[in-house]
Amino acid sequence: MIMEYKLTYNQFMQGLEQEKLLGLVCNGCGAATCPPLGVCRACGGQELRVAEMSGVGTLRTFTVVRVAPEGRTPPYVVAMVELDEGPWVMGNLEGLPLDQSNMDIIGKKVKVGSRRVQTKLPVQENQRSLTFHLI
Amino acid sequence: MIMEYKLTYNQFMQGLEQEKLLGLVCNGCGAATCPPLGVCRACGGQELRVAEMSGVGTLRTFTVVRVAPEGRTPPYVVAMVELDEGPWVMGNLEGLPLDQSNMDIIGKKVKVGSRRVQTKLPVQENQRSLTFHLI
Amino acid sequence: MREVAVLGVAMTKFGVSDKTNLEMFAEAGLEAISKSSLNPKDIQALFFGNCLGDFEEGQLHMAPFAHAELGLPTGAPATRFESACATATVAIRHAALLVGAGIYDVVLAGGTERAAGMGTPLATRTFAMACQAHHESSAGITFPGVFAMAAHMYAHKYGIALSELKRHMAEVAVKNHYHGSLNPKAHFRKPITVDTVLNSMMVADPLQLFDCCPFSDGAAALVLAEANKARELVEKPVFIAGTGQASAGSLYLQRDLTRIKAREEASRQAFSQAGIGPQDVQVVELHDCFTIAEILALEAMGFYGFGSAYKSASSRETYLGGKLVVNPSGGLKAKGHPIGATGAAQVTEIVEQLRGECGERQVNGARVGMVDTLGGDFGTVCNIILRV
Amino acid sequence: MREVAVLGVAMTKFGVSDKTNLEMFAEAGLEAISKSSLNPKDIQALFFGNCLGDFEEGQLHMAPFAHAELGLPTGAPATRFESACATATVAIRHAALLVGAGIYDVVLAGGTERAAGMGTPLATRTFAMACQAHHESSAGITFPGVFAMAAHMYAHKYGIALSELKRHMAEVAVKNHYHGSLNPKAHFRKPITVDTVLNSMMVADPLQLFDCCPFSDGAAALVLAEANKARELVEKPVFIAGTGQASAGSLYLQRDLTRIKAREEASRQAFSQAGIGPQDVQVVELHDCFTIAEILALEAMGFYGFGSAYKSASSRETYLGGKLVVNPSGGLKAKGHPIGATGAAQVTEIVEQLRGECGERQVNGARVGMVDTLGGDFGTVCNIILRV
Ligand SMILES: [Zn+2]
Ligand SMILES: [Zn+2]
Repeated sequence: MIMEYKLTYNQFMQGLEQEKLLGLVCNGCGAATCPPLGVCRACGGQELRVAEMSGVGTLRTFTVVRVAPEGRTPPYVVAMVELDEGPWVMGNLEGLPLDQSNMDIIGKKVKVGSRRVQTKLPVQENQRSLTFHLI
Repeated sequence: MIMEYKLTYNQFMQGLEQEKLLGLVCNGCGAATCPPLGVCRACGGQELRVAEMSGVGTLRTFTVVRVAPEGRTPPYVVAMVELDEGPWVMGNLEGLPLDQSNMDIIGKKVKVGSRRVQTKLPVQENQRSLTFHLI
Repeated sequence: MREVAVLGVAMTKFGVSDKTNLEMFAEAGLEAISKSSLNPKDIQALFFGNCLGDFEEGQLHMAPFAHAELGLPTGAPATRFESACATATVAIRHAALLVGAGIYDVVLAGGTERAAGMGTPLATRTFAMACQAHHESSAGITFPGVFAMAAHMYAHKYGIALSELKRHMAEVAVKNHYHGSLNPKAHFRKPITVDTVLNSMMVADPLQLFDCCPFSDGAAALVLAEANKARELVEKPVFIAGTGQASAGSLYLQRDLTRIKAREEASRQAFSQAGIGPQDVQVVELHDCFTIAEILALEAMGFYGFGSAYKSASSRETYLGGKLVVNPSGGLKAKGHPIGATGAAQVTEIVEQLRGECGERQVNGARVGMVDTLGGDFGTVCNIILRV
Repeated sequence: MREVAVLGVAMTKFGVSDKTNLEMFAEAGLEAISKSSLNPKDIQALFFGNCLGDFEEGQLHMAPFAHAELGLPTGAPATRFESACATATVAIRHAALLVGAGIYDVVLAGGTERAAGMGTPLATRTFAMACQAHHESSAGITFPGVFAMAAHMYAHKYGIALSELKRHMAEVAVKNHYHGSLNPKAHFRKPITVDTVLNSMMVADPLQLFDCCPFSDGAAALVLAEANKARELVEKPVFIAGTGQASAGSLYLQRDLTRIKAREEASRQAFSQAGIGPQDVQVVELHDCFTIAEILALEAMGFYGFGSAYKSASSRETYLGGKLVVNPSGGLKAKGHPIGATGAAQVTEIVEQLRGECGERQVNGARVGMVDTLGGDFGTVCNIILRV
């Protein structure tokens, strides 16, 4: 009866350090959940197994943050990507000049990676955030 | 119908800078409220006038803080004093060796003053806290 | 359930204040109680909203201190609610539910926030804490950034040139600043033009400074009571016809940011409870934290079809005198956005509109009004429908 | 009002965890739902407690994210409550009121906190934010300091030598550590002696380290439902017989720190609603954040006369097997105190006691149990009386 969280944040971070984008696949409906949750994002099922995502997806939207939170240095691009397995993830688009970070990038394929969180504020040990590079 | 706060925190702080302990006196029941509130602490009345407290009172309880919040340097004494006008106030007992800061000080008369808040953390401009000295 | 009415309503001037959260709330709360022909001793519970008192002033657990500022009875519990920008609306909804249920007869609800006092870098950081911390705030997303991503998605999804969408978005700001110019309590009282918006600094592409609401200080509060008691106490009670509240997870789960599912559900609940539809509403105070946000709200609540509300301000349909007046107070955009107080100020505006007390910005013939408040990155939406 | 029952209850192990607030809450919440023979889709609202997520993890507005972790429906609103250490109890009380009122039939309530993760200096600072910021936290008061001042006042008021009071206070710690040694979920499971307490480091005179509860990580959750529905779903529903909640201002207004007025009022409400008195209660989980706190609570709730409860543990009256068993879980002192989860863990213990599921620490013949949680420096007290 005791529930055990299947893929914790710390395990997800360890995956990123090893260049693996981990998620959960539902034994019930087959949907992938990434980043992880307590249940399947699609059907709410609790029979989940850890699986590595392909790390490839499609850029769905973005912004260029020019006024940043305390502890961050703007400008930088935040984007949302739909992974080929279905889940959406948020991260930073890198490697593209800002003046090319415009509506044209919506729909482009990207490769997902990660980097240490870019902040001067204290954060959790091992905290990483996702990065996207146009393929 | 518009309510205006009678003695704001900033005005209370300005009073302390000028070595005045300001409070409110109720036109209804005569009770003094210090530090200030929106209403009389005794009867809830809203007809209040600003008045200077005598700054003399009786020590009612205390502690020696030896594990301090981030940004503060222990040990120091925190005490509660009943002003001669009736209100209780919290502040720091100063000028007494720690080994004499024991049960014997309960019931002793004190003079109330103030000092800049003792912290390394960012605080509001002009923030002061009360001090007590045994008379 | 018993019928519930709003009695006295009050708000401080929104803007930059040198008063504390408690002082601002005391002013609004005492005024609301006094306008209800009541004394603080008559209040049976306090439903209190505040988001970031711990960062603003080092104050957690603010509700009991607010309770003491007003001299409320010990037996009248003070409870803090926090639902990001929807905080006060959620507090008011819970107040209305418990008065309706007969747990309390007369209560005070509202909120306070000192957002301007934090300054832009800290305020930007702490507001972004309402995004999912581990997987989204970690990428440096900001609140303007969330709505900026929604705007890009809107332009892409509906095939609207970004420059055209931005012009229509700017018209939303122009409208709300015009409305705000008629509101003595508004943070900004200066009318602006489309050029003001399009020439302002870029905050998060495509949102410019004048697409964004300000960080404001302020408080607002109102008294709720069982309807019969309300009729005894005040001349024009305003009745709560329906409420709704719904929730959604982080953006990575919401996916289509042009469709705010929690709002579609919350407004459906509120309309269903009120037994009316969007066509029956004459005035709405909705969550225009950014210009695109007003457009998304109008669609999710059913006032416009999806992909069509972007012209609502340019067509002047949502102006004072239009067929549905949107944000006659100036909205978050011009009236200001002290996040923990915002919902209570929205209810204050609708109540005063339904009572015909709004002077220059009065919506003629308003009989049904609606409040819409969104918390965080679309995680909470709370709606309240009011009627005379 | 309809009768309300508790169905499944669950808590994580309390202590030091490497899981996030959301992960801990997901574990407790899913277990509570599963033990109720329900699915997350059946839950109609989430009453969620958390105090300091913004400092712990940079997470404000945590309720909707908790909602998403569990896969709750969009139409089931998630609302965050914050009443300092009484947070979860206040959330549960509001859940019970709204189920009783017929607004919802089945809801989830609980809380989570990651207090240990902050480390002592930050945790000490952020906990002290629950004191009045402008006039009291500014003097550097801490939570141990608040209760230390109460202990000094107690000794002075009742003419008890401080050394004698301290020995009796230490007996409270010894009892609760003994109880905790029987609880597999407790933060501390080692019995201690009076000497352990009296030889530990001084935290705030006269409170030593073992007079103080720890900073803990943990979560707890429970399902509440209308009583008939509960009877269909679980074998042994436990019923809510009464609740109470009351508020007080800062210490400068409370003055006599040996008399916790908000508790006297809240427990009076709860007893009155339940139609019983202190003599009818066999087991209580009360707010022993410090040893003196258990003594003050026993007096304010009417279990002991004022000035007489300090001998309650030394006399063994409050031990397992005593006439009123106090904190059989180990209390905040030994079970641990993840502040936003504490009240839900207290209810969890009472429910399991009333069901006879507590094994070695079972209170024989328990039919009525009581929960008592204090928030901040006596600003909020919330009581819940449960019965089989
Ligand atoms: Zn599934
Ligand atoms: Zn008076």
